[in-house]
Amino acid sequence: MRNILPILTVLLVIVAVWYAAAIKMNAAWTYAQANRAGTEVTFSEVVRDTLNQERPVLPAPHQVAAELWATTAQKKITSKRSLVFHGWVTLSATLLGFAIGTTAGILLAIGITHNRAMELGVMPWAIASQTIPILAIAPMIIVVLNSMGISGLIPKSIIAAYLSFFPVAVGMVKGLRAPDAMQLDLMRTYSASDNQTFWKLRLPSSMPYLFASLKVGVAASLVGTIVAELPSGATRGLGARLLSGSYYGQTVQIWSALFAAALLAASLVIIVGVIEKITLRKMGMAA
Amino acid sequence: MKKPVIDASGVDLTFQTKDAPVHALKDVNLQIDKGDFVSFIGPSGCGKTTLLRCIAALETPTGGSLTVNGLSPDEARKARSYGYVFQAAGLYPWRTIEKNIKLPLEIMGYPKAEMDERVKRVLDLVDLSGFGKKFPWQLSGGMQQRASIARALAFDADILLMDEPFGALDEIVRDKLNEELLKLWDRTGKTICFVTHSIPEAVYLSTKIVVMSPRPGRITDVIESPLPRERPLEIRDTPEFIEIAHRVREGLREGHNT
Amino acid sequence: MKKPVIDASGVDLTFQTKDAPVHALKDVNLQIDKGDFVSFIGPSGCGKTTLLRCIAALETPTGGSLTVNGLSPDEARKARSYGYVFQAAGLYPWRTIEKNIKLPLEIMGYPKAEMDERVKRVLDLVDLSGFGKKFPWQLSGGMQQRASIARALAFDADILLMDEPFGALDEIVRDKLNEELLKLWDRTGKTICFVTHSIPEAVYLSTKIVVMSPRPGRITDVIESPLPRERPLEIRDTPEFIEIAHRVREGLREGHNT
Amino acid sequence: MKIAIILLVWIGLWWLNTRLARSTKTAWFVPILFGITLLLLWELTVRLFGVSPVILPPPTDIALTFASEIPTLWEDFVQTIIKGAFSGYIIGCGAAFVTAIIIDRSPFLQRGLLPIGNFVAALPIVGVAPILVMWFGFDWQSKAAVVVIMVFFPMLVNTVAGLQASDNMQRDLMRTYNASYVQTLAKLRIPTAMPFIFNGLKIATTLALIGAIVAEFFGSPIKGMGFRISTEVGRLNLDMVWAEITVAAIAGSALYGLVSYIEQRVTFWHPSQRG
Amino acid sequence: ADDVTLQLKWVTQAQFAGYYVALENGYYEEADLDVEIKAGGPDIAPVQVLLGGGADVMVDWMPSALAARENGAPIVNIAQPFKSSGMMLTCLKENGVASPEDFPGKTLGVWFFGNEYPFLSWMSKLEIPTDGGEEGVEVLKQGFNVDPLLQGQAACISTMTYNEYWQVIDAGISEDDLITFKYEDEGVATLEDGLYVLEENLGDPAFEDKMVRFVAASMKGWKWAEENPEAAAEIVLEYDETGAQTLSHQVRMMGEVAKLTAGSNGALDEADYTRTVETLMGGGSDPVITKEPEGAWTHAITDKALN
Ligand SMILES: Nc1ncnc2c1ncn2[C@@H]1O[C@H](COP(=O)(O)OP(=O)(O)OP(=O)(O)O)[C@@H](O)[C@H]1O
Ligand SMILES: Nc1ncnc2c1ncn2[C@@H]1O[C@H](COP(=O)(O)OP(=O)(O)OP(=O)(O)O)[C@@H](O)[C@H]1O
Ligand SMILES: Cc1ncc(C[n+]2csc(CCO)c2C)c(N)n1
Ligand SMILES: [Mg+2]
Ligand SMILES: [Mg+2]
Repeated sequence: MRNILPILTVLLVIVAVWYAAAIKMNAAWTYAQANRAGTEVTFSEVVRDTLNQERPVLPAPHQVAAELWATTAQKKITSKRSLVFHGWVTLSATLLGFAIGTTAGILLAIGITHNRAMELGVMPWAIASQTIPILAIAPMIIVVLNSMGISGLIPKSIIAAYLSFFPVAVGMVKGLRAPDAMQLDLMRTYSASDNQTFWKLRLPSSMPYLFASLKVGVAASLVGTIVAELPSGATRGLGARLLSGSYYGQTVQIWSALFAAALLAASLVIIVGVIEKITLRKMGMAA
Repeated sequence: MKKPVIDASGVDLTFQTKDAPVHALKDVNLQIDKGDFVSFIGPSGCGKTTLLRCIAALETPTGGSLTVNGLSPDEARKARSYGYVFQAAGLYPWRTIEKNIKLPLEIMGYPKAEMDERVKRVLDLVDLSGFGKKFPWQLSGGMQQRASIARALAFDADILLMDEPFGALDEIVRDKLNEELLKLWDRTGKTICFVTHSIPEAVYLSTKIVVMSPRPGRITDVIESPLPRERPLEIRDTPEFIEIAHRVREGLREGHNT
Repeated sequence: MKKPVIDASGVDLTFQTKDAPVHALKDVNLQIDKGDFVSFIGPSGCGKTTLLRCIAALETPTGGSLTVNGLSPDEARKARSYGYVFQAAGLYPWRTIEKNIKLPLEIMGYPKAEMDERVKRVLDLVDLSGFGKKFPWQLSGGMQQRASIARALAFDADILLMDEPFGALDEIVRDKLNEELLKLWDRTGKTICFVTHSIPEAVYLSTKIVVMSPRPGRITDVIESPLPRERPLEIRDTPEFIEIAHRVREGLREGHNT
Repeated sequence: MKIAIILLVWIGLWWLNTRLARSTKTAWFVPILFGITLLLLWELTVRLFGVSPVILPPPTDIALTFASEIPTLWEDFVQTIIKGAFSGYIIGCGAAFVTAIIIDRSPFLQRGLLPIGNFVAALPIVGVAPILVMWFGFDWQSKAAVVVIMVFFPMLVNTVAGLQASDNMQRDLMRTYNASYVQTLAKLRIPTAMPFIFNGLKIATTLALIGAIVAEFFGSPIKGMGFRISTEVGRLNLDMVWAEITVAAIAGSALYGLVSYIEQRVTFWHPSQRG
Repeated sequence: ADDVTLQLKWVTQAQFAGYYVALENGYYEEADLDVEIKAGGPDIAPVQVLLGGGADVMVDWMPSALAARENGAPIVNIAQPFKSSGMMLTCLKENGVASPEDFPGKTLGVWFFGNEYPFLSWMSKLEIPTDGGEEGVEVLKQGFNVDPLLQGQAACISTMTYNEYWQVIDAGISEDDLITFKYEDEGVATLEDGLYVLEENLGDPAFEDKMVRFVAASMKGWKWAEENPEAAAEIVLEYDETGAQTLSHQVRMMGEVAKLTAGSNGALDEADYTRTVETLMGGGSDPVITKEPEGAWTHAITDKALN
């Protein structure tokens, strides 16, 4: 809780800078308009206008807040204009993708720690796979999956999974290799099987690493879903909302969708953090 | 004549490293009988740990022969003949003390009831009853070390390998644990191999003291202790004790100078 | 009467932790004169390290008064009066041994030529000439520890604070370093505060042995050693030595039982 | 039948790879063979099942296009990677490093900035990109700006963590020498921060590439890898699209490799680098 | 009922009102069709979806359809609800563009992703190079909206009469400040929204029959939409899942779209087709298509559907 004050202070500064930037960036338009209309504007008129434009270059914080409020609290959550509705669409694909990505990442990590050919062969390609611009291939993936008769939630989830499997795999490989030589030797003196070593030593000691990468993974998964929502016929979800805001130059709508997405990401990370705390405490690893 | 429990002859071990090979053990010959308490002493890096690891089949000698109970070390390991206590306690931090001690029992598939019974017994033995539900980091270093000994005692290994188990403890605690260890050895008749840096500790505990010297690690002296099995702490002030200690010190010093 | 170098009276230190406050030092009174060699001995957790850290201004006592050379510890620190040797060698792994030893000299702004000269001298002193260009991890534990001592000796601090510097070494190496340390102390006339777990080591080295007991940490006994400054290793077999050792052991045991 | 052939090829090459992995002499070939396996399976699948080249072109086509379009690929590479990604990477990582050093002295700022930093880092880049294109124009500057935003926070978080990585004893040692803040920073904290900093730099390499390419989807001059990809998808020249993706993957892996190599040289002392 | 999947070229808006009206008013149902409409998006290539089997029929512009056909994607125009082109270049007068002669040296915003062909043809007809320089124009790949014009990053941008143009107006710029160049007026118009299917499917009488019914129902939808712009806009809004569209914008869009569909009964006018092909082939050194397409359209469907 001692973090509240610093965070508030920083937030306050950000909001102040934001307002200043909004005035500065939107002023050009106000002046240009006045110019076209052939009128003079005073500074206070400029300020009032820049903070309330319909299509600002940078919307003012209160505009974004009002839009957020209007599209969450004041709309039925089943309405297409409700951010809760779109958030839920995005969230469900994110969670499914996260589940797929985590499973794949863990399995890959297990494979890598148990099979040298996999370690040598797969790892460089896994790294290369992450340098491919996902936004470029997302539409193709969706088309290919569509042609295989898969549509709806799953193509989005697969792209989400593609982005989240990597951090999970990397963290998990580190985690499964975390036991030191002595801990492993202990298992050998018991003549423990590979299986026993895995369940009783490698898996528990990988937990802190796993959770650290799950936090990265869940955020990546959300990004993946949003990316996948951009071209996928841009229908529902926060990504579609971002894009449609973008077609019509609705900056306020873009920013509010953006904030909704960031809030969603932050909540997901916090939830993973809470699960981490509980698990590690149960395991006696959170001192 | 009865067969030795551990029989090393001409054991040699060279580690292949990136730069130069390290000759860690050279022509090690040693017989250890059932019920012996053998201490290994020698300067840092002389191969004490390596030798213990060879016995436990954690390393494979590159030469010579080594048998344990007439089997190869690896077969003996598969027969679960070893209890190994490492220099650091090495408890698993995510398990309570109780569950740490249960670990080998789970792996070896003991029935539930017997597990509980054994855990209780060894916790008593190392004076840790009441701490079973604590996590390792809630205990002091000395208590952790005792828990790790309890873990090695929980199952019926007839050979106990201990690598500087008391290195991190202060003298008083160490004395107490030394006494306890002797009692335990007396009661169970286990064969114990014990690595230490402390001359008095080696002399106080052992029936046989193996002095080693480095580069390459080899045995320079094996001293059979004439001390009785029953050893009060005060025995350390007797002339016999001092004499053996002197001989060990001389052996060690020689090793240092070569 | 000459003023003591370190003068503690009624020093008290309580750590505020999340659960309960830890009373680490209670009413510590101690005078250390210039040129004293003072050993601190006591069970784990009794506050030895804490006391040393207070002297070096790494902790601030919560009560009592503590002066060093008549100054506050922090002023003394700013006057660069301390050489501190930690229990672990604590060398910076990205610097060679030579550069590690140079570190305090760089910070204190010694001229280049003098730096080189001093590095050479202290490397010689701790018997590490020829290892200057190696990185810490390429040296054995004992060598690292010696390098860390060399680092503390490279500049002209008149107070040397050593926290279990030889804890990780084997007896022979330890003996040798003990001898060297005594010689160095004799030659330089530095004031040395030395924490150890080993009774013989404390007795062998010190002019004054401070016995501490835990919870809350306090001084239970201060033993002035009658041994001469000149101490061959054999002094450890003399009756005076054994007697002092006995007194220390008794003091320690008492601490353990309370 | 077709599936059986593909499976057979796969199992065969996998078996070979497992054999190769056993010996250190042949180990270097394992990742290459793995890649060849993937490409072979891809080629086989496309050819055997007659997948339309408009959906997924076979690797051989991609290779041919790659070879014949090198001037275009090079022009796009310069525009996107060198101008956009690289400058953004340098500015972003540099700014993050400087910021880390500044807030390092203030626990207050750290406690305030880092959670917010994590929040901002969670902002989906795709949402920020159109805004930055609006702000910084069409050319590479807006791409660099996107990259700056993408790499800034991961780098900041890592550097801050790194600056705190020196242990108490190491810092106490500096105190006993009465070392100044700058001395402690230069001689202790930045060296100990290096492994963390490189971790951040490595994460940032892949982010930089993705950011620069993605930002081009939201407006660009008529060159650049992102431009080419989106345009050629529209023209159904999928082989060109995959050629660009190949360039991205090669550039990304190379950059990653380069950073790893420098990391090895700089943090040679760290246990993770000593093997 | 027979299933039909329609892939649109762009997001749900009044540009596609006919299909949504046909769906909402049950014309498809009456024709015993079960129609699914898939919205498009900026990176969805409808041809790819069609070839991948994700749709039976698509809405596309003829230039990109013909280019795809030349690229080996065998697609055929079966109906052409849009008679005239709505594409134009919109410039701010203050940027000093009064006629195409003023283009050289200016920056122009152009849509890519297969929509650039009409522009490229026009420029090559004007003999203006498109790679910057004194003589040529600087081309920007325009994003999703009209910002480049408002922000002063381009002198002119591409707009549709029914959509982006009005966004410029909505942003507060009066029509007097703007100057527009319609492709129709410049003589470089190409056919826009048409219905395309895979050539191989046309051989299948069942499929052909399905398309006949589909085109008939769709045209019924279009004609209804032309007559009831407000109701049609409301239907479109109903189907917009993003919830981002506004009624007033869609009503206005419907009004403009109606002008483009007005002259068409759904059958492709051969003259329009020929003009489009000529425009695309006339592209100087770098024509969009290099040879006269064959079999790129058919009246088979519309002949049956409309009689
Ligand atoms: N895995 C290994 N690879 C290479 N060299 C090794 C390895 N393990 C040990 N060594 C080397 O073998 C020698 C013997 O090491 P060992 O650990 O057995 O010594 P030790 O007697 O136990 O020393 P200490 O008292 O310090 O524990 C040392 O020189 C050491 O550096
Ligand atoms: N920073 C701290 N915060 C809270 N408690 C502390 C802190 N430092 C030390 N303590 C506690 O103060 C007491 C004294 O610790 P100190 O390290 O001085 O013991 P010591 O005598 O050096 O023990 P050892 O022989 O194990 O090194 C211990 O109970 C320890 O847990
Ligand atoms: C990235 C992008 N690509 C193409 C178009 C062009 N486009 C396709 S359908 C249609 C009618 C919409 O109003 C238009 C203009 C665009 N706008 N944005
Ligand atoms: Mg050892
Ligand atoms: Mg201490």
